[in-house]
Amino acid sequence: MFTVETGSGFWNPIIWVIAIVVTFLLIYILRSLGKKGYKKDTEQVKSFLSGNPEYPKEKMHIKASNLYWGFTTSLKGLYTLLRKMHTGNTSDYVLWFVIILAIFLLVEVI
Amino acid sequence: MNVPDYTIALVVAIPLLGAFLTPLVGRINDKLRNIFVILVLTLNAFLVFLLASDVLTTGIKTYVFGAQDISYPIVRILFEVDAMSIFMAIISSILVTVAVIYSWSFMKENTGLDKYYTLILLLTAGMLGMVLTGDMFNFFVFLEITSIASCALIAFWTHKGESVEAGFKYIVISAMGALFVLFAIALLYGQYNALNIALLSSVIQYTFLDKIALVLLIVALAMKAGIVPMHMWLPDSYGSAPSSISIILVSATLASLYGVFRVIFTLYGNVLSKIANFGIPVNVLIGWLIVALAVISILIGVFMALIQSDFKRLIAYGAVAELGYMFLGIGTGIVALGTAYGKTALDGGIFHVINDALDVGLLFLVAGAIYYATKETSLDKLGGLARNMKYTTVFFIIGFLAVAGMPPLNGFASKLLIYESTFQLNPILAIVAILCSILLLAVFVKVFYSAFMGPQLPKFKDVKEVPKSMLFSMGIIACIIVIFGLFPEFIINNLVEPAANALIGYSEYISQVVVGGI
Amino acid sequence: MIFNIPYIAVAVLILLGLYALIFKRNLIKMVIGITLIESGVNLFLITLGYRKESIAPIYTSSPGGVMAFPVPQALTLTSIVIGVAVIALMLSLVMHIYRHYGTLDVRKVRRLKE
Amino acid sequence: MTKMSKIVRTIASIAFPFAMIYGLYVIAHGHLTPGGGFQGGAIAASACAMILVAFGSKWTLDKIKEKRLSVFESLGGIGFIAIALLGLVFGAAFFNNFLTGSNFLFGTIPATGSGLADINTGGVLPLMNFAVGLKVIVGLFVIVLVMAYAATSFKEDKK
Amino acid sequence: MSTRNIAAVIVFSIVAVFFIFTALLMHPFGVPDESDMDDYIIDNTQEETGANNGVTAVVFDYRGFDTLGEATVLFTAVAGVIMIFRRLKND
Amino acid sequence: MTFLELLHIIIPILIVAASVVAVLLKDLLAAVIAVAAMSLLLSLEFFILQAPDVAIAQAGVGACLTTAIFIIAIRATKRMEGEV
Repeated sequence: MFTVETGSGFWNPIIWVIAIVVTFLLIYILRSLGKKGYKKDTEQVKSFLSGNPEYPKEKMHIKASNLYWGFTTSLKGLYTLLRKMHTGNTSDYVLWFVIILAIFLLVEVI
Repeated sequence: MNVPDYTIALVVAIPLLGAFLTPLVGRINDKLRNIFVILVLTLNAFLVFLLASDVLTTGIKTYVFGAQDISYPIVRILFEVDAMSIFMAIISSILVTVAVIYSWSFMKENTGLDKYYTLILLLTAGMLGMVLTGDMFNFFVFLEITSIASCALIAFWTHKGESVEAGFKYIVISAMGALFVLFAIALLYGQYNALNIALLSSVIQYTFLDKIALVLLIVALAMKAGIVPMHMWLPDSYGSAPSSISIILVSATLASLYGVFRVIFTLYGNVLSKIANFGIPVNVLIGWLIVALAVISILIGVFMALIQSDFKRLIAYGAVAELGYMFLGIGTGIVALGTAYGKTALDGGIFHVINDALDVGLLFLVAGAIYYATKETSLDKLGGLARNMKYTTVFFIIGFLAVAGMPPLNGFASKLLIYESTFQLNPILAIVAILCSILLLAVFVKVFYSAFMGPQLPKFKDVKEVPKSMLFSMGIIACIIVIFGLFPEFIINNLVEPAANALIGYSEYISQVVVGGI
Repeated sequence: MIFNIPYIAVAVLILLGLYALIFKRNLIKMVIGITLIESGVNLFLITLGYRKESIAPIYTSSPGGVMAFPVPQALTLTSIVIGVAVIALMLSLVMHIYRHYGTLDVRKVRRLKE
Repeated sequence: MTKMSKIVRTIASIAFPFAMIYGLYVIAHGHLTPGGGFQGGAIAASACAMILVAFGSKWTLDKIKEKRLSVFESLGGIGFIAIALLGLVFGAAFFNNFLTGSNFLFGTIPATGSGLADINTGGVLPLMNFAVGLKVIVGLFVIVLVMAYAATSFKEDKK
Repeated sequence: MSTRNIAAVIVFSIVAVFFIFTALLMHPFGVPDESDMDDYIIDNTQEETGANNGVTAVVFDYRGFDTLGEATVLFTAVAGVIMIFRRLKND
Repeated sequence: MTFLELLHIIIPILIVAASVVAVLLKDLLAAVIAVAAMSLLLSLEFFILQAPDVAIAQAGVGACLTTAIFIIAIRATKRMEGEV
């Protein structure tokens, strides 16, 4: 019912579920050991930026396009190629179909 | 459970009749029309499940249209339902029913809903016809119904230029693909004077013209399934359609994928492993070509998803990558036809079909829910939605963990089968697949962070949770995902394994129609 | 070989349609390309069903003799109606594209890219 | 599209009944002579399109609403699928030709071989021809009508 | 000529060669190889369907389900065209 | 070579010629008329290939209604291909 045999190994979700439950229990226990001095809506909740004023909410939130900036910049060459490939031109869509058709015909038919 | 034979015909006829009746019902009352459509689809899904239980216990069922006595059934149209067809039919009926329940509140504000529901029913009939039919030309007709209905639905929001553009791109691509499919069918008809898949499969010779027909069929159907580099229409159309349509389009795409499987495994199954092309068996050649395209699909899908800023386009590129995983499993299965790990790969690929449909479908529904609540799809402008939309957030977490293949959800079980079997074919393939799976997780973590996490933005302060019908439909899919994740062995033994056996066992498929077997 | 000219016409029609789809920039020209491919495939189907010195497969006051195949003709009927449906939908979308974009140049109708 | 001159309108209204009758003839004799639901439907729809061109799309849409027309189209579709389902009820299978050989409506079988045949033959084929003919006439005409009207209104939007 | 057009011409000519070969290798014009299915239909049309027109018999009887599909395609297109040109509320 | 065989050679060539004209013409209205001519020739070819049913359908649908739809679309947009 639970175990999937893959030929060289197996996979059982129940073990994982048990592991996840145990982890959550541990987290809960550790969390309940912490200090109880937290009070809502007081000075202690406010963020402290070395005395500088806090930015407005929109600026605090990192935009989606900037999230993996390092990754995309280091792969700039690849990404310029990929962007060039996706022209958005309907004729090019048809052209890609014909290209794959030609490759398949050359490999398969000759 | 035994059902009468004509259930097969009713499965396609009921949505069609419903589609013809919907404009008439829609003149009476809007609410009545919605209930009518949901009832028709539920009845249909019920029939599909009855048929499934029958087919999975007793084997292949056939139905000949219009025959008094079945003395020479080949001249008539034949529906042939095996485990693979019923597997796809189950996917389609689940997704369509969910999408219609979702549309109840999602599309409430729009005009032209009569035609919207009519087209959904027609699309359902088209998809079910594509997967159940046993006749090549009938397949083409249903392919056209599917593509025309989905094109019109993609362009539903005609006040947006993008929607219309995506609809045009989709119809150009699908009309051309369908015409090439028809050309290939004509080539086969011209040689063997037959249109029935089983009959064609029993007499096929693999001459020059058969090779051309094979290539045309595979390439045209693979394009309609959205494999790289012929995938560009897919993000356009998924991204511009209403979310309730995007989820049905996932299933329509998978119906084309089924066409590829049927052509390779059944129509050409007879000649595939027996004939060699310059020394290499044909199945190895085709299999490696498909594996190559699959790896490119995974890579490009993931890398492009990483830089998207539109929610739905991002999911669409994720879907392209997922499609690559399916093709990877199937391609490995074709290369290693007959070996144990080839069978495992086939299982993994087919299991991934249903997993992908559910996971990507759930993500599209979440994207639609966010659009409904905020009228925004750009990820750059979203943020902090988890505070106000708790249930949606939970569904999104389930969906993205499943797509990225995190244990213990269903995506992992199928991906594990694919990793293990491709490792035995070539370790590099497995490594690429695993790395891209991790990247896919990164992609969706980005979405999770930028849409749901972060500070609460002032403009989204008054955002409310979406209505109950949308939550209900998302909940259904999330439940199925969790169940599939917890009982993978049960699903594999009862749904996936019979489907894989049905694909490999072409001789049984043939012997149902052609007397005396091959 | 000379009598294979209808088949060659079919191939040329399909290739002309593909040419119009790939190299022409006007959207209506692309629709014309689809029409040409469709005509080619229809002609192919009918040509497959022709037998030399045959008559049409209709018994009413027929002179008698070998009959042409009826099945390809039925398939072509289906294909023709499907073709007009596809073209109507395409042209309606073209009209909408012109309203939104103000152009029919395929290189400019690409707000959706990357 | 705007109205055309009076000569064109007169000729169109004279020619319209003839074209329509020819289309209906082709539909009705579909099982005997070349023709059938689709061909006759296309001819009749062309006749309707001629009226549309002569009188302008505004006038035509004032006379006939496209919603009413699409009801007719639905009826054609329902009729077709209902005949198919009757095959399941009275005959052996979906799409069974259950009327052939029953000597009832269109039920007689013609003499084998070439020759003339009665119109009272063909079983359910003539009925299906009528259903499909209705559907094709209305369907094609609605397509042309809606597109022509939209073209006019788009032009006016620009001005 | 841009890179795209050069690639397009090359690929297009490859496909063209294959298509022309396909046309040349078809069975000779007017002499089909196989004719089982169609001969059966031609011989049995009048008895089984009662129609004198073979094409109509195939369209509505032997392959009636295709015709249902075709009628559905037309219905779909009509629904699509009406839907695309519908009135939007905000207009 | 009989007359019918000659027709089987001439009409396909004419069809191809008409479609080449349809692809090359810059005036879209003229191109559509060329497509209509191609459709009519195709219908004639269907007729001499012993398919009168298809010939009627092609003449009605392909040559008449498709052309009408094309002309409506061109009236709603631009007539010349090169115009932006």
